[in-house]
Amino acid sequence: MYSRKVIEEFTNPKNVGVIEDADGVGETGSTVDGDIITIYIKVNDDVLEDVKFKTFGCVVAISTSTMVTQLAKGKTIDEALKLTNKDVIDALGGLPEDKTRCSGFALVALHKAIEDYRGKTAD
Amino acid sequence: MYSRKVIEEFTNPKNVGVIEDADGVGETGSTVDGDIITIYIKVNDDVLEDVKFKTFGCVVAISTSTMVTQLAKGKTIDEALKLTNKDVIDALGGLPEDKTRCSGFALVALHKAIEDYRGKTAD
Amino acid sequence: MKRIYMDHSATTPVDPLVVDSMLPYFTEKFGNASSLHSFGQEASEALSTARQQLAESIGAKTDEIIFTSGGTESDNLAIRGVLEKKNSGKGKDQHIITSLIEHPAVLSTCSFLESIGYDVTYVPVDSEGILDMDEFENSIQDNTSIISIMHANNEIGTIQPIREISKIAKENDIYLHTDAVQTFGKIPVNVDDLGVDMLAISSHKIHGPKGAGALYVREGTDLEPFIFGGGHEQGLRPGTENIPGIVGLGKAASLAKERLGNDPEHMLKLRDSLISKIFDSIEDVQLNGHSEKRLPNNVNLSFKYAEGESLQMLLDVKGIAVSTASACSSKSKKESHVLTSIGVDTDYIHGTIRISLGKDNTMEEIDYVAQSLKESVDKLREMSAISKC
Amino acid sequence: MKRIYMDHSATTPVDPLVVDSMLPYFTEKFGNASSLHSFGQEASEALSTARQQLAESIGAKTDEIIFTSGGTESDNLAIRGVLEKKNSGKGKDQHIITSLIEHPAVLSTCSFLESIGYDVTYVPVDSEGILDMDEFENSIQDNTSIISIMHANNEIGTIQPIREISKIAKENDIYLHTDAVQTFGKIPVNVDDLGVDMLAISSHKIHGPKGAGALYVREGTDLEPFIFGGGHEQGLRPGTENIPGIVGLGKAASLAKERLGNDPEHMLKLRDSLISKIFDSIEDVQLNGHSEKRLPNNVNLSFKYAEGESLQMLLDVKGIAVSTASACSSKSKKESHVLTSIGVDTDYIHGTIRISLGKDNTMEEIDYVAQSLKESVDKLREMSAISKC
Ligand SMILES: Cc1ncc(COP(=O)(O)O)c(C=O)c1O
Ligand SMILES: Cc1ncc(COP(=O)(O)O)c(C=O)c1O
Ligand code: FES
Ligand code: FES
Repeated sequence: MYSRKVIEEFTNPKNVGVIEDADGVGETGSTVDGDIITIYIKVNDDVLEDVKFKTFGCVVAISTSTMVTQLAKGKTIDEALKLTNKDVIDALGGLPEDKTRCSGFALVALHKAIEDYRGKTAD
Repeated sequence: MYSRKVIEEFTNPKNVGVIEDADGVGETGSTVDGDIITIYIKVNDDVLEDVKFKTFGCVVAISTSTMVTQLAKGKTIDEALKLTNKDVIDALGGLPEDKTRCSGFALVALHKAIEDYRGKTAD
Repeated sequence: MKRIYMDHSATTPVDPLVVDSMLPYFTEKFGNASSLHSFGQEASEALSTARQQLAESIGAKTDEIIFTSGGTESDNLAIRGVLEKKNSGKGKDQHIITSLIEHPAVLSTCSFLESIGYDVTYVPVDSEGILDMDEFENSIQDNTSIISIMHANNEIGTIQPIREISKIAKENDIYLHTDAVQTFGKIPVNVDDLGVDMLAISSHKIHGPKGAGALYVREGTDLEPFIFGGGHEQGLRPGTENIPGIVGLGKAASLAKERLGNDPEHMLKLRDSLISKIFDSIEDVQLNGHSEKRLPNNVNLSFKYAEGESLQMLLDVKGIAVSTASACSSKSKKESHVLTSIGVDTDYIHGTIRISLGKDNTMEEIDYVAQSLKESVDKLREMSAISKC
Repeated sequence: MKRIYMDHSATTPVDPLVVDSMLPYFTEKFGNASSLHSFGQEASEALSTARQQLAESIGAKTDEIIFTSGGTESDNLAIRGVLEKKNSGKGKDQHIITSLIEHPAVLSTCSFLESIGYDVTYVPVDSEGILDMDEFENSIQDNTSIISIMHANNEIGTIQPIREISKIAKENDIYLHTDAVQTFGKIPVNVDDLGVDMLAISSHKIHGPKGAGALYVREGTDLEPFIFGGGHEQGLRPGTENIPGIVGLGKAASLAKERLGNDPEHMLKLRDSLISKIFDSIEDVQLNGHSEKRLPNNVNLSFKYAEGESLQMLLDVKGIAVSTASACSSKSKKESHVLTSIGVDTDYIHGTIRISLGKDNTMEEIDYVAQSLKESVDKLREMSAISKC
């Protein structure tokens, strides 16, 4: 049901953790839904120097979280914003069809983190 | 489904045939029903000296026919009239429950043959 | 005693290759296909493979295959699934067209539906068992929801003109279901060539295991389940999937497709040889069904003056398994509705047997059967009170 | 990697003795049980033997066993069979009582029946999953036709007081059906002790093959079939009988009965050891279901801060097969209706797994599973954004 790649990423997730002095933090989900994804970013010269996550949720929630952090890390903010749901799914070698909606949550958290960063720097 | 005894009697029926100068003949069934049993008797001194049958019909029809002739042969008419459906079924080692109704046809044919004989001798 | 099985329309031995394909799924890969873990995934992969095999064998897409417990359930699902579908808006003011010679799986379903308020037309057939096309066309109503006509009859082997029936169904925008339980593996069965919306298959008739079947459901055909439970088989057939059974069905289907070039021809040769041997040696016998539009493995014969069950039993004693159309029951001799519908004479109707060949029958067996049949018919006629009437 | 299967409530491996008992019926004794010839008689004898084995194992008479394709079909037949029986005179003005925590085979059947006009009461359960007896008794109406309460729940393993329920059913002259799919083979199941009129069994849960099941129907219980076709199984279940499947079910049932003295005790020991190991090593965990009235093989746990599917998957990677109650779907996370009904906390509900033991599990496996579970929970909590909330 899950691709080999999904299981691999899920079992050995990269970038797990909190960035204590994060420049931006974004969260999606709720305890009621049973999925909560938090993404932390550290920005340097418009580049996402570090991206980390903390996720409570299912296999899709965790594997998309780690994949989004990996895809975003090292990219400029504009590049990161261009990442699509499809990019995440493709990087995971596909997701079961009935999970595609959920696959967007991690990306939304990233976007929220970037918004948070922009909100702060706009001050 | 059928007992070994039924199959044996059915496969090697005794007393098949017509008694050309029968003292009594009895028939049950119809072509529409698909079962026709004819029983012929030869009576000597109130004893059924010979009993024969011709039957078109199913396994039950044939095996009860031959069994009735065997049971009746050598008996006095009164003894023969005392034969019951149960006697026939028992002698056959049992019959499937849903065939017990049909099992009586051959006996009825015997009774008719005896009636026929009595009718004739009463004349 | 060597036994000869010639009752393949009743059921078939499972092909050893099919048994082999099933075995791992009992003790090793025994998972529930709904489970996420590795055991479950093995089962769900097996299910996909079987679905693909079956789909390919009838020219369908994998999504169009619903696995069931057998042919009976498939027929029930097809007819009731269409009628009971929600939002049809029509309620019980719906009409069903079927034929007088369908299998009880269809006929009993229709009479149940009639009893709860649906309207059913049973179209008659001619003396060879072919649907009366005029009556069929005339029976179509504005509220006709489904037409269910079998591909070939299980007793007399007559093959219906499903393609023509399909044209008429399409013109009138009515779903067409066909019961292909007897045809699959014997004549080509392709859902697009036939133009059907639904098609029923039974595993045990094609050298697959008993307890498995399938319903082909053309994409876009709106069905409701008629058994309720978990959401298996696209919500149309709940219950833990019978993985070994379905694996066996998939394998049997692909073998049947592969062998379609050889087996039916072989059976046809045996069939025609048997028929001519019987007609050469026995008098007062008739072949029921169609001379050409006939399953390659079906021989349905009626003998005057020799009762069917007795004939069958005498053959059984000689090690030969065939079936009889008329079955004795406590109340009265039940006549086959198929033989009655094609108008078989009363003199003949009770003396009917069906010989249905399989791919492994041989010409030697045919000789023995023809010979045994003659002996048995002679013996019964000898015994019969009406043989000289 | 050695794999450890602890999902026996989903399905079980078929016992090798059961497979052996089935094998002859695929290729040698492959007849159709309705056929009169020797092949058919072999099949029908096998059917009788299996019926006897099953009947004996639950204290029933052979005539009271109806073979089906599985537990789902048995549940459908019980409930719909009673309601749809002809001449009930009541029509759709009939009432059904069931519980909130039944298997979908019962719940979906009931909601279908509701949708076509029947009246259904879903009786709640307490926080350990035991039926609320007061509400149950109060729910009885003059037109209540059937009560369907499961013997034990498939998720949390709670065993219902069927005998007490039966007393009330009898006082009110209402048929009682119980779904014993999870209890048979784990605790004693005797139809007279339980006092039920109908009882559903599924073969693949007791080391029998998938695709077979049975419904016990007490003599005198008036049922209608809900699948239509030939008159098999006393007219209640048409379709060519799945002989190998039924033979396997019969064998599995008699083995289950035989082993009732040993297997459950073994599972109970493993179960209690596993529970105590987990509670000793992991914090923020709760056991769902009843502490005593519980299946000997059921462990249903909820972990705070660790999601069920993820937990299950981490265990799967370690070769351990367990199941999760909450399944992800496209629309929203579907919560188990059972966990909701017993009022499991939101903090816990998404972190639920079910470990269901089998007779062949070992204490060594229990140690490994307890250890792996701790590691996996730790790992997920480490990763979880809410573990410190
Ligand atoms: C034409 C036809 N339809 C349906 C069936 C029922 O199939 P099954 O026995 O698999 O339920 C049969 C066989 O009995 C059949 O010959
Ligand atoms: C309690 C209960 N009832 C019914 C069923 C359905 O049985 P089956 O899968 O054999 O249809 C199951 C198993 O899935 C079950 O656990
Ligand atoms: S339910 Fe898991 S991400 Fe949606
Ligand atoms: S039908 Fe054969 S004796 Fe009645």
